[in-house]
Amino acid sequence: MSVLEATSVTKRFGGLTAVKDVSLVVNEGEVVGLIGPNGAGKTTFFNCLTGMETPTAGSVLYKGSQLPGRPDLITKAGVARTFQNIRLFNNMTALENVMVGRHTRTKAGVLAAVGRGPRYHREERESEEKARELLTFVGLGRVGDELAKSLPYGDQRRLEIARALATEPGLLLLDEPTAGMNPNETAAARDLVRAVQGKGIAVVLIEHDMRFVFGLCDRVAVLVQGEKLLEGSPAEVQSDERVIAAYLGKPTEDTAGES
Amino acid sequence: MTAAGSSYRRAVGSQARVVALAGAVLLVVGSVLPWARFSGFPGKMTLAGPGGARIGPLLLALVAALLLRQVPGSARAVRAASTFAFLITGLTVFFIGYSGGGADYVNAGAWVALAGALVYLLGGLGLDPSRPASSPPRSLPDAPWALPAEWLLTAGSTAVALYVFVHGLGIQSANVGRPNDVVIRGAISINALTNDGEFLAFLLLLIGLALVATRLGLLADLSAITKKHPTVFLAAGMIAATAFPFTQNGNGYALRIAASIGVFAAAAVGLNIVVGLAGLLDLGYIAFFGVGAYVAALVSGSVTSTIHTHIPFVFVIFLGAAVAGLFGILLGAPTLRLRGDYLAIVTLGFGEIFRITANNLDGNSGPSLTNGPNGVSNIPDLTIGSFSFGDNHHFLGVDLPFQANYYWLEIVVLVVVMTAFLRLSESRIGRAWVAIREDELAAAATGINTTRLKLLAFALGATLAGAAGTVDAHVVKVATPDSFTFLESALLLAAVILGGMGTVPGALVGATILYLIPEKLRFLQDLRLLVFGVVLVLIMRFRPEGLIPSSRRKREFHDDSGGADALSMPPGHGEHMA
Amino acid sequence: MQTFLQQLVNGVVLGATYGLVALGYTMVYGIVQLINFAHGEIYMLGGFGALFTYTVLLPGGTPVVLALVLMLLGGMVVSITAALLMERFAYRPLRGAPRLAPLITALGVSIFLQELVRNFYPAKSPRPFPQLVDPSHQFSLGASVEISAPRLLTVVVAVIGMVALSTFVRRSRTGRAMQATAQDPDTARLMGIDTDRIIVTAFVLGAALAAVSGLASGLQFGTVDPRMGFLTGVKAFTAAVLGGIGNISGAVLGGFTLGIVEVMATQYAPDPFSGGAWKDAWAFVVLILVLVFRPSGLLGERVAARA
Amino acid sequence: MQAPRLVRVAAPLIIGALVLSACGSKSESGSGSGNITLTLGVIAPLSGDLSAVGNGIKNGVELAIKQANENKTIKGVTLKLDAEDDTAKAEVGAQVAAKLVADSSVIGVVGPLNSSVAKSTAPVLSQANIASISPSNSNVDLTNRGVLATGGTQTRPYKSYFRVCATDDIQGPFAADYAVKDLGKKTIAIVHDKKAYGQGLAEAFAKQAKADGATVLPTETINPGDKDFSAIVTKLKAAKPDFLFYGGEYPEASLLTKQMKAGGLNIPLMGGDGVDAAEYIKIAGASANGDLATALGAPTDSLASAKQFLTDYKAAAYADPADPYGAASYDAANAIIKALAKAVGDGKKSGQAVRDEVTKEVQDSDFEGVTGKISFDQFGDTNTKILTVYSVKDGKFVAAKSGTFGG
Repeated sequence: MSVLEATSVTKRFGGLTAVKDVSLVVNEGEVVGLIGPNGAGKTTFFNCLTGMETPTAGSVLYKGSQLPGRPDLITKAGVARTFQNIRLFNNMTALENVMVGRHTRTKAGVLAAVGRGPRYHREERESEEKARELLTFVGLGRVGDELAKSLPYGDQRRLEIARALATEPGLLLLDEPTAGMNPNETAAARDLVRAVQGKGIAVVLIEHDMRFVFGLCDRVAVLVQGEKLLEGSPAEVQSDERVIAAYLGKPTEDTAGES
Repeated sequence: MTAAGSSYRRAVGSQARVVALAGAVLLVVGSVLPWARFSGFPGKMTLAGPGGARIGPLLLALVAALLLRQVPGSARAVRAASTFAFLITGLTVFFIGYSGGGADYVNAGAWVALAGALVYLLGGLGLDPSRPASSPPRSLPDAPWALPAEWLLTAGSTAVALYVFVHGLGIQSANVGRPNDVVIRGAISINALTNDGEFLAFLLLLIGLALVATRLGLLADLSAITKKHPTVFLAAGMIAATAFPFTQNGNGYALRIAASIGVFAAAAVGLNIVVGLAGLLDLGYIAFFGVGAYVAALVSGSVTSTIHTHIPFVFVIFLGAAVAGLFGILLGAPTLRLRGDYLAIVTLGFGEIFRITANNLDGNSGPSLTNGPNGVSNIPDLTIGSFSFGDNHHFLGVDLPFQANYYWLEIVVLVVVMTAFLRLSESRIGRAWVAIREDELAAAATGINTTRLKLLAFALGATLAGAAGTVDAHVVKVATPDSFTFLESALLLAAVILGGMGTVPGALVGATILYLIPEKLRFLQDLRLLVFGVVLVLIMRFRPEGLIPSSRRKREFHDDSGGADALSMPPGHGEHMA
Repeated sequence: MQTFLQQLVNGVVLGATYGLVALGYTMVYGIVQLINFAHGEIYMLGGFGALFTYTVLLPGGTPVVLALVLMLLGGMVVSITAALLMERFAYRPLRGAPRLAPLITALGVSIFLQELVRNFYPAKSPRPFPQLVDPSHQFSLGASVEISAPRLLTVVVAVIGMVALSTFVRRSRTGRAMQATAQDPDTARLMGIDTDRIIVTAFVLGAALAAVSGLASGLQFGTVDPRMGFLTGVKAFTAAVLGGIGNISGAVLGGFTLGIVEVMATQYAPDPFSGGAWKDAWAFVVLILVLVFRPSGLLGERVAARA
Repeated sequence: MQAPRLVRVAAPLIIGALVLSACGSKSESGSGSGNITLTLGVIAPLSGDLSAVGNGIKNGVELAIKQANENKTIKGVTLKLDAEDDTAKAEVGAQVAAKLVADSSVIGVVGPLNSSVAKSTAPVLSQANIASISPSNSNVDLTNRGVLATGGTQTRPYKSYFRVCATDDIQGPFAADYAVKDLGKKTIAIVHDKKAYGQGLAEAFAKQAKADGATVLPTETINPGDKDFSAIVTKLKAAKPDFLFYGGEYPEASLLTKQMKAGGLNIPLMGGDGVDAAEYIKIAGASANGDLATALGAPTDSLASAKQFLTDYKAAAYADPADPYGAASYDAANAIIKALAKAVGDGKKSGQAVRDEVTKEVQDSDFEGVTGKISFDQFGDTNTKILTVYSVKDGKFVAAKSGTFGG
């Protein structure tokens, strides 16, 4: 069964067509890579999927039903994301960041928060436990009480993933999860994505590090100038001449450092 | 600091400690000798032994003892102590001379102390001012006595705070006697000026001691300890607040001021939800307060009300809160998607629209509702059941003027508002607000309905303001449009920012200071607003993060001074969401 | 119709002052994102500076035109000095501080300046201002629509000020540096622009225009008082936001719009919500409506994300 | 190692705090020469925009106290002044009123200036039964005079509140009679500043003017602090009035008359005592000629006592002028001083007894003050209802007619 079914998504800004007629299907438990040169419209496509931009045309189905048009509702429906330039709540602790992710999965309103009945305490305790679990899961178990902004870069990326996971998504969209990472961190990120996959969560990731993409993804789609050029297994994409011509044209290793 | 400063330090060099210690000893000696040659200066200035303003320099001189043992931060603490010791000594000597009528009236002790203070200051300035590496808060060792000691410290700190407040408040009303006493004062030499001089000395001593404590890390230690025992802290605070009227000997004025501070603080805490937590700049907050006040006034049974109804106050407080909240929603719903400063001007506009409307709904230039500029006056005293808030009481041998009733009511409202704030800020809702303040787009992507939550903050702030307003109407006894001007909104905002955004103690301290400064500057008469303006500028200059910043924000500002504030447009703050 | 045209003229005159003062708000805001609430006081100081120049410095019998020029210079000196001191000692130390801190500083400076003038400029009531331009001299604009000489002067100097400013910003090197700083201060700094100097320039230009406005106001009304800056300041800030804060033409357009709305509300708003008592409420209602439908003001651009 | 350090550092501070608390209390330092000191309070705006007017009130009272002390008007009592700044705000007014109540030596209060402030000070002062006499509150609500217009029965809301000035419902109609009957004006425009004073006065004027048969145009309003009244002038011009009554104060009135005349609407402006100020003419210049203002009492220069007051005031070299309420405040203070003298004569010297007695004696006041006869009716209003119309001639207010409304 497909988790995500994007059909003919198009996004135009004035005269510029950033995404043109892109379709993408993601199946349960799959990791799909989205590659393409800078400006190919990958992030815009992500934005269309998560409600940050309204697609000019096309439809997006999540587990068979139409996604709502607002970011918070989309997250609630089960699609979570991270950002290319990390967007954490800098002046909150790591734990609080993840707990914010629990927002859609918890209910306590103003009255409950002020009244603080047993149900509130239970929910709060569960939120915290869950958040701590997630921090441990991404390998940040010991930094829960530190401010997000004071974490090292790699940890910030993980924290963002933990926050996204806290929303209990069925599909996780990662926008360049290894940007700016050293080889060790990249390896850890790969393990993390695998672990996420292991939880039965489908992942779509935008990435420039080809080794990372081809080593990890079940399928890879190539976007060039807003259009989907090709989709297939890593091997197929790697060997496709059009891809090499339009995009790669140089050894894959060198692109790792791009951000 | 400056080049001159560092070259001075180099010149004084290692002698600084010795100089400072010598000055301190001289100052101690001076402070126990007589200072004035005439009676009448407050605080027994003529007797041997410290009293009144002399205690300040003495205490600050004792701080120099820190130099004997190297304690982290001691150099900076002594610098602060010596500075303030000099200021207080100088000021007091000036006031003695001024009120006595010349330098002849200043006794030897004062001159010795002044010389000592000067030497102390010169030594203090020569000390190395570099900031020690910050260490985590210290705590008491694991011992059986540690827990009771921590409780004692927690409760004691609130008691000291109450004492400081009472003492400070009492200084200027020194000529306020007990209502039924015969007041006989032959020589009226206790003129206003000496009282004000004493108050200034007291204020300087407070600031000096606070600086010393901060620089030694004592405040951080203390706050860490009190945080460990929130219940004890709260209980002590409650007892102190409740006990306050009993310390005033029937002085209605002090209670009236304290009640007003309470109203102001409650409104400030409410505004803190909007500005401090959710990051929405509201320049028209007083309007919601005004809505509450008008609602209460109109249904108070006042003869000047256009609605001849009397609703019991227990309901009115909710009614006022609800109506104010409704206005909050009405204004917020269409405008909350605006960017920070645009929202600020819209709220400013709304505040003005409210004032103008209240001023016009008098049947002449609009429908008849508010009595226009005359306002709703003759608001009767509150009664709850058979208890009238307008009656004086006598309890446990202490006169409790009727203002005490309102004071206690205000404490209840304040506690409710504070509880709401504290509990909300540590809840799912509060985290969502801070998330929105930090990064609205990311908050939305994390599943937060930003529009709804912003509206919630806005409406909730309005609701709390409305509740505070209903009480205020009965305290002031009249609701007029003049009380709800832009300046009032600005002052509330100033209270929040001055105290420290996003914290309850911050709002309390900010409200108290903003209320007491003009009150205590009365002796300046026409110059007091001028000085008030300067004080605002100075506080912001030296404590831009507020007097009691939340621990997060403080770190944030001092970590990297170039860093953007949470409210200074985080990335994507201006992006509109579909 | 005649009344309508006359009111339109009234609105334009009123709006000219708002617009001119709004330019100072918009420029400073555009560059440092600071709502300088004390800018209204700079306008007030301009008026007092001009008055002081006339009553104390100028010998009697100075030719009118010369007197006006010298008064303008006097006003500018006072305004600019105040703005420079304010920038240097109140705002500059707060750069990088939490953003709301300067707002409170601005409030403090505003109170301080008002009280300073009120207490130390002799005589504590509105101060009569010399009527160098005869207010009873009317220019007819056809069909018995009239404008008095000082009012016409207000509009003329306002227009000249606005045109001069926008030319400066668009054409001069410094002006372009200002635009660059407004767009992206960090990049501007990297490109070798001295942003401190640019900020000072913005304060100085704003103060100069405010002084022009202060003098014009003195001539028009025949009085200056320490409180005149506060109300005008709030209105001018409103005008700047209405037009799209940070946008120079927007400030001007916002000023005129606000002036005309106020005047028309006085005359034409439906009873009982008409008249002077309601005009400010209408002004703010229009502001709120404009912002609801155009969240960045009349000429404001969609503000780009600033990372 | 951590804890001892903490203790060591904290110890001196804690000991210090204890010492501080031990020494904090103060003792009275009276030498007791047998003379008791009682206090006369003033509540007025002493800072802010209205400080000049407020200081005029304070100075008037100070002068009265000085003379009483010099002349030993009250045997065995030295009077002192406690002037409190209400900043023209109701909120602050209630506070300083409580402050004065708490000081047991305060036996009476002069003030406040603003009616809105009085509405919050009067309840507090009345509760302690401290006599308060305002030199300037003209709002009808304060003595519940408003019900008279609707035929109701007047009751007194504040038992110890008095005032020595005429209320709006007397001053306004007096002005209206003059405009319609004496000047024969037919079409009258009304403008006010939408403040309690201005509106109250303007409404009372309009009502009487209609009763006198004049056509009264729909009321126009302006905002205090505004300077550009061209829109109002244009609007009024279309209706062609021959007279304008302005309810409000001189800063706006002077600009209004100037802009009106420059805008081609050449009719006289009339105002109440808020317009009766030298500044009005200074700002309005030649435009002020022919404008009118009413003020309480007979013309100042017609009374010898008033002349004496002005001379004394001048001799005291105060920074702020006696105008507009210095003389009335002087009278108010003297009413309290005379009452206190009687109370002290009856042996009442302290505590609540002296307050009660002073209030009672103030109620029975009957003497010639510098603004006219000082006596109060049972509601605390002055019995003196003499008013004077002044008109501007050659840059000066000149008395045109004195009288009382209805008389």
